This record gives sequence, structure tokens and C-alpha cells, in this order.
Amino acid sequence: MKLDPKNTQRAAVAVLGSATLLTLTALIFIIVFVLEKGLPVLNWSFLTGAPQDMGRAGGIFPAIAGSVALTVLAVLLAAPLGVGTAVYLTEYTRESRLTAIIRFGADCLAGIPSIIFGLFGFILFVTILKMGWSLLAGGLTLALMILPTIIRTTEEAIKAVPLSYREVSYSLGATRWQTVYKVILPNALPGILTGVMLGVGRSLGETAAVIFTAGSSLRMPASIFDSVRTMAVHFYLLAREGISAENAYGTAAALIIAVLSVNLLAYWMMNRMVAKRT
Amino acid sequence: MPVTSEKIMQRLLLAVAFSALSALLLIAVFIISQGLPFIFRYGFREFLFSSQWNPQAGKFGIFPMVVSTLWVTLGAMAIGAPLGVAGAVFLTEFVPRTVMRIIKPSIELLAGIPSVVYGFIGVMVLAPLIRDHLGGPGLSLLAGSIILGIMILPTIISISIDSIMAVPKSYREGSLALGATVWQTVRMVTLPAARSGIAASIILAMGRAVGETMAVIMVTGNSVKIPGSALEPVRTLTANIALEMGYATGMHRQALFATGVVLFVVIMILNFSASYVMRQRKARR
Amino acid sequence: MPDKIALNKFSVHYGPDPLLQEIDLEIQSNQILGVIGPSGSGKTTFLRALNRMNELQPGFTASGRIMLDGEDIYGLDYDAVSLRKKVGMVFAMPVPLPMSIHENIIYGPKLSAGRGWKYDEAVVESSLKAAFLWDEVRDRLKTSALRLSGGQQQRLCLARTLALEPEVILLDEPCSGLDPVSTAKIEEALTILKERYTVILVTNNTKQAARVADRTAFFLMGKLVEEGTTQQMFTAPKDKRTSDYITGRFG
Amino acid sequence: MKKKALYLLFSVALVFSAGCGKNKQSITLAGSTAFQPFAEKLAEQYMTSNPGATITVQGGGSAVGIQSALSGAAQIGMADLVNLPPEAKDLSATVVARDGIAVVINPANKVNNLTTGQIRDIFNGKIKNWKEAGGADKTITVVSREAGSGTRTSFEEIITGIELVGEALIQESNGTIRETVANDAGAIGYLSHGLLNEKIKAVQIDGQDCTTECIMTQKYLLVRPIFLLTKAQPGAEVQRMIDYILSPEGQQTIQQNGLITAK
Repeated sequence: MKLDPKNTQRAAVAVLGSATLLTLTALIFIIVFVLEKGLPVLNWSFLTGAPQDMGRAGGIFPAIAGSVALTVLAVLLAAPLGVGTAVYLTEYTRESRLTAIIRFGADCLAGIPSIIFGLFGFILFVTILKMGWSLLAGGLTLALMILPTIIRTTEEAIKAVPLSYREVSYSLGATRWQTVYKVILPNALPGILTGVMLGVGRSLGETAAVIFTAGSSLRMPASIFDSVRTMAVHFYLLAREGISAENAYGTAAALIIAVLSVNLLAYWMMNRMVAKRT
Repeated sequence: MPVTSEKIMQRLLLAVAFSALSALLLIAVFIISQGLPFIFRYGFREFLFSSQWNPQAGKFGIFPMVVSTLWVTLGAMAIGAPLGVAGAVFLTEFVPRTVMRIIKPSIELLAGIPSVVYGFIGVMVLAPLIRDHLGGPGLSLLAGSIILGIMILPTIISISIDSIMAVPKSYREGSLALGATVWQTVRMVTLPAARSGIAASIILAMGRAVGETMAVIMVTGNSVKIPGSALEPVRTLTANIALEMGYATGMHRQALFATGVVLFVVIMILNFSASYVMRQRKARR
Repeated sequence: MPDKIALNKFSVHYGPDPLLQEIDLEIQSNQILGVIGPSGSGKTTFLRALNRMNELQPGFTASGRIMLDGEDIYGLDYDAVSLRKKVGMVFAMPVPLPMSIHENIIYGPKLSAGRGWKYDEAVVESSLKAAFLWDEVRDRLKTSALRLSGGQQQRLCLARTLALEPEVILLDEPCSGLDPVSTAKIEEALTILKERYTVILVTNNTKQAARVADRTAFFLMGKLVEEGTTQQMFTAPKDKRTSDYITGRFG
Repeated sequence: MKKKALYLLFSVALVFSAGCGKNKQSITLAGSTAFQPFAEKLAEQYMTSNPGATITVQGGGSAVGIQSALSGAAQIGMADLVNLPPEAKDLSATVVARDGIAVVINPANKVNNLTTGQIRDIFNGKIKNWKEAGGADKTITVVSREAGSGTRTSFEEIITGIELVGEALIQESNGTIRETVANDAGAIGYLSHGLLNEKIKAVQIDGQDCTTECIMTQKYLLVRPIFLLTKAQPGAEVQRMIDYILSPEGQQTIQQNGLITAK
């Protein structure tokens, strides 16, 4: 075959296409595997019931509540910080040594292993600040973990907002913050949501850092000072300690369905917003 | 009124902008203060370049873990980065937008699958496959690389797609108008323009690969040994910390924090080289 | 009558490069000043200097003075945000913000309205009427501005600027991408608007300046070559470069 | 803008109120993952008979148990080490149960009996193939626990003379040892005897079965204690909990679920 542009194009499409196919196959396999083993266990009483006999029987409601509470708390703490940092880096300052350092700091933070976050959270939040194993300690730790992802994705999203929008806004007498708030953030929202969803995903799926900071108590949390067990931790303990493979898969299936619904909800909201504007 | 609130907002954002950096410093100071004294006492070379790890006998050499971490991460990147970027390019450039709009969220959803689920599937499906068809105990360097490579795909694909989409349409149209094929346009125009976003996605993914703990513990076998092949079991730095921290006291505990210091330094080196590469490229442009 | 705007030895540099050199110029109210010159002559920099848009990009420095109603707008305590409310701007390319027509118009008034204050809803109708757009969009104010045609979008941008109730309107080649019908509509709007505003129109189209401007200024390589009534500039320019440009020898 | 300020205020308030929000009535047990399932079971029963009490059980490992008992993060630490480390000398330690350690292999493996010497050689890497220990021609996969694990420490102290072979797979819990051995026909490992099931096979050691009877009569070698650690003067609530675990009802629960009673 001659290497003219047309054939190169064909070859590229074939290679890229099969790479994509391979990726999707691997990812779909994981979902199908978990759902196939987990869906039979899923029913209303499994989702809303309290666990019995360490999770060997009964439901997983406290774990669902724990996952939701912990993730919401982490995102509430991290999203304002992450978006604020990205706004500062892109809109409030020029490229300088300072922005380079801040960005570098965020990248490094992204690379810190979750186990180190776990140790850090355990000593600082759980022990020194006397929060105990709690939603709060876990939420703070997770917030630090997902902060860099939110910063990076928000920054990319903000950079993608056309410069002309900013100019128009300023020319109409808007201050910097008004421009950010009314024009830049709404237009960057889809990208910001991507970052937040990645953060939600990471919070829901994290195990190491959560065990060390939020603990693994199987009771319903009554306040942010109570220890919780997330679905991921519950799955881990059930599967690894060989307590109940069935319920472990059921938990994993519930977790995947939960992430799916959160994603769908976010996309639905986002599409509504975009549709309103165009 | 607007002028003062503007000032307040600016101050507030400046303060917020330091959140990530101060978190990093706090963690760094904390880990280093716990681990560095041990490294000095035990001897830097002895700690880093000895292959003897036997806490009960007071031997703390982490060389096998350093080597294993590098291999597992490299393996994961070799699998995840090309697949991820290829997938992102294919989905943005060669597939109708509506299809992409369905696939992208589904891929992002996969970032929400707990790492322990990936690990568990690695143990139940991948390790037996490797054991039966390639040999060795199954729980191995190869299994770790494959599982990590798959785990980082959503991060790479999702962020790369965003940055490729952000390349102005006019660039693409300009190139196509000059008679370039779609692939030439991708290679010469789109990818270079989207480079910083793609690089960011790879750095984030690499961070996740180096730092992943639970899935790695589950699939790599955790032997303290410099791997002779991809089929042998290995132990990464993260696994070393997570495995033994629950039981470690005294010297042993300090040695694990010192492992954390090394891990920290490895990540700093990775980040420095990544940002150096990106700056070099930018300068050349 | 005092000058609305007066420039005194005003220069702009980008880094070390001069973009505008020692401009001296007086601009009267209730007139249209046409600004002509080849591209790169400093027309746009001049225009953006009048509402301090240049400073939004790092690297720009200004020296000299620009007086608006006797106040130096480059003075230390002069607020750029309130300046931009007094000196409105329409850009070369129509840039409707990605929101509804209605939201585009009230964007400016809402910003200055502040907490607890209501902007006047009537401003939507009056400014759209002044930009000759009302009849075309009165039934679909809540639809996205991005669905308008190019000509409609540019008139929307004009209406959006008018809604600020500014004193001066700056237009940066507002018709460069438009069809003759849309262009005529905008020109018609401008001749009516000058009764209430000071209008400064940068244009690449010398004939447009001849049609609508009361006075015309000719810029070349960052310098103001000549300024005078449009009639004098087009019939008896004092500088040879002006006549060469107007007659199409270069540019 | 207001919303963002609220968020920030909220997070600051959370941090500052953290110190004073802890509920004084609750007891937290933390530490040994081996004893964690039993502690959860015991806590469940204790709370049924004492509706006012709140017992929280956390894992983390024996070191976490000692650290958190020392720092007060937990009122009761759980540890399964044969010898407690020096840090624990200020804590009061109570043996609440004992645990036999079973040496396990894949059910497909025909070997039924190993001597202490053979076990030592296998874990040291001197015996690398099952045919040298009376089995089929198959490479041995040694599976052990992480350094410092109570089970491993006890195992190595009782078998004596073990310097673990480098190729050994390391698994972080009893459950994972069981899964690994169940999945690999050449594997050998050891785990808490309460977690034996049909997926794996316990071998006789020097001719002794790993059964409750043999452990009770001290014929079976591999046994380790499980400690509960408290501050020197535990509160009344904490003492009641420990007393409950030592009571006939508590001990019966422990035995029913596979551990050996304290005495």
C-alpha cells in the first residue's frame, strides 16, 4: 500500500478505531461483569435495609447514606476552592512565577497517593484535631484529594471561553468579578461539571483514604461527627474478607448505578442550561 | 459598592488560590517530618539502594519497591496513554458528535467505579488468565500494569476530549481548506493545539497510577523482590505503606513514613520533568 | 461649546513598540467622527484607548492625557468600570453573549443596578427601536441571541450598548461583515443617534465615513495625519498622504 | 457571590466546631482486622441488650489499635500480637480470646500433613516443589501476610527460623489469603482457623488437626492471643463492655463464630 495521505488516513482511522473499541470493550466488560453478578442481589429491601451479621445478610442502606454524605461534603468543600483557584489563575493574574508555582502545587497534589492522604487525614483530622473517624474528617481528606482535578479541568474550561465574550462584558461596564460570574462561569460550566463529576467518581470509589479517616462503622450516621462506611469500603471488606461475595457484587452494582444516575442527572441539567442559551 | 466588593473578591480568590499549594505543603511537611529523620539515622544509601526489607530484623531497604513502582507506572502509561488519547481523537474527529456525546459520559462514569472493584476483577479474571496462559503466579507486574492502564483511561479520555473540542473550529477548517485530510489536520493542527490539555490529562493519570493503592495491592502479589520479568509479583511503594502501616510501630512505622517521603520525591520528579517537557515544547513553538 | 473629549500628547506602547504617538485631538458632542486609515494605522488602538479596553491585555502602556468632560480618564482615581458605562463600544464582529436577546440587552443595566435596584424594563424596547431591530425581534425576546442573523446580531450589539445610556459610542468597523441592507440600517441608526450621543466610527470603508461622518480623522502608522470636516477632508485634504489614501493610491 | 462566601463560612465553621461535637456516650473499638468481625458481632449484641449505648467498631490493624488507645481516638484498642510492643506498656491489656492459625493449601493438592520443619523450609524457599513435600510435581506458591501482622508474627515466632522467601506473595488479610490459596492449585498460606471453609484445606501439623479440640487441649502448636487495650483506668462504660465480652454470653458468641475462648 502506498503511503499517500488517503491511505495514511485509512490506516489512522483503523488504528484509532480499534484502540477506541478495545478501550470500550475493557470498560464495558467491567460494568457488565459487575452488573451481571450484582443485579440479581439488588432489590428494594437490599437498598433500604440495615446490614445484619456484618453484611453477610440484610441491606446496605447505611453504606449508601455514607457514600452520598461523604461525597456531597467533599464536593461542597472542594468545588468552591477549586473553581476559585482556577478563576484566580486564569482571570485575575498574569502568567507569572506565582501562577506557575500554584499550578505546580496542584499537579503535585494530584499525584499524592491516596494512602498518604489517608495517613495525613488520620493524624491531622482524626487525631490532632480530635474529629475522630468521622464524615467530617473523611470529607476534608477527600476534598483535598479531588481539589487538583477540579482546578485543572475548570482552568481548561475557562480558557476555552472566547476572549470576545470577556471584551463585550467589560465594554458594557462589568467589573472583573461580574464578568467571571455572569459570562465566564456559565459558559465554562460543562467543563467544570466534568471536573466535579471526576471528583465525585473519585470520592465514591476511594477506599484507602476513607478507611483511615471516615472509618468503617456500619451504623447510620447521625451527624458529621459520626463514622461512616462507604459503599466502596463495604464492598472491599465484604469481598476481601470473604464475608459475602454475593452482597459484595450487589454493593458494587448499586454503586455503579448510583454513579450512573448522578452522571445522567448532571448531564441533563447541563444540557438544559446549554439549550436555554443557544 | 462594586469597587469594594471587587477588592474583597480579588483578595478572597487569591487566598483560595493558595488552597491546593498549602494543602500540598502541609502534607509534605507532615510526611517529611515523620520520615526524614529515619532516613538520616538509617542511612540514605542503605535505605534506598538495599534490597533487604525485613522489618522484624530491622532491615529497611526499599530498592525493589522503587524499581517496581517505576515499572508498574510505566507499564500502565504504555497501555493507558496511547489508548486514551487515540480514543479521545477518534471520538472527537471521526465519530458523529451525537455518538460522542453519549460515549463520553459513559466513559466518565467509569471513573466512578471504585478502584477496589477494578482490583477485584483483576484478581478474579485477569490473574487466572495470566497464570494459565503466560505462567507465573498470575498476581504480577503485568496484571498491575493492565489494571492501572484501564483505570486511568477515563481520566485521559475525558480531559483530552474536552481540550480537543476547545480547539477553535476555524483552525480545523483552515487546514481542511488547504486540502489536508482529517488525519493530517489532527496530527498537524488539532493535536498540537490541544497539547496542554492532553498533557494535563496524562499527568493527572500518571499521578493516579503512581498513587493507586488498593487495586495494586490486590493484583500485584506484593513480593519484596526486584522483578525479573513482567510475570513476577512485585510490591509498589504505595502497597508497602498500606500493607504494613496497620501493624507498624516504632522504627518500622518511621520506615514506612520514609517510604512516603521517597514516594513524594518520585512524584515531584515526575511532575518537574513533565512541566519541563511542556515548557521546552512551548519554547520551541 | 466645550470639547466632549480632548486628547493631549496621548501615546500607547505595546512593550517597547509605539502603537499611537502623541495624538492631539478634540472631539465635539452630537457629531459623528469618522476614523479612517489602513490596517495597522492605530485606529482600533485609538478607539480602545477611549474606554480603556487596551489595558485588559498585559503589555499595554499609555502616556499623555485623555479628557472626558474635563476629567482625565487615565487619572489615578478614575474608575475604568464607570468610564465604560459612559463610553459604550460595538465591536467589529458581532458578539452576542450566549443568552437570550432580552438578557443581552439588560446585561449592562443590570450590572449597574445593584442590589435592590430595578433597571427600567422599558430600556429593552427603546434601545432595540433605536437600533432598528425591535420590529424583527419583538415576538422572540426570550430566544437565544445566537439564532439571529449576522446583521441582526450587530444591531443587537448596538442596542445593547445603547441600553447603557452612554454619552459616547465607539464603533469598531461595525459593518465589516455585513450585507448592504444591514449596513444601511446601522448607518441610518447612527445619523439619528448623533442627536443624543457623541459617536466615533472607525471604518475601513472610506465611503462610509464620507456618507455618515461630520468630521473625519486620518491615521497612518500610529500618527494622526489630519483631521477636519468630512467635506474638507474628502475635497481638499491638506496632506498629500490623506488624498492618496482617499483616492485609493494605497491602503 | 453570596453562595460562595457561604460555602467558605460553612467550611470554616465545620473545622472550628469539630473539637466540641464528639458524643461522650459512645465507645469506639479500633485495631486488629482479625478481631474486627467478632467485635462488630459483639457490639451488635451489646447494643441490643443496652439500648442507650453506642458502640462503633473500626479496623486499621493492631498498630492503629495501640495508637488510637494511646491517643484516645478509640476507648478500646484491639491487638492480635503475641508480644505487645513497648509503646503499649502504659495500657491495660486483657486477653479476650485466642485464635488458632491454620496452614492451608488448595483442595486440589493431595498433601495432608506437613511437619514443622517442612513448613519452615517451604516458607524459607528451600523446598520449592510439592513433590519434595510428598505431593505432585508442582511449583509451590508461598503466600504470607505483611510484615508486622499479628498472624504472621505469631506464625513465625512459633514455627521459628523463618526468613521468608523473596518470591512469596503477600496478602493483607485472612480473607485474601483464603481467596489466593483457593484460586491457585500450588499455593500454601496460613490464616485464622475461624475462617476455614470448603474452598481451602487445612493440613495437619506434625500429625495434629487444626480443630477447636486440639487447640483447647494445647496439642496444636499455632495459637495466638487477642488483646483488648484500654487506658490504665478505663471508664465505667468501657469496663462494662469488656466485662460483657468476657461474660459467658460474650465468650459463647466468640466461640460460635470460630475463635477460641480466653480461658
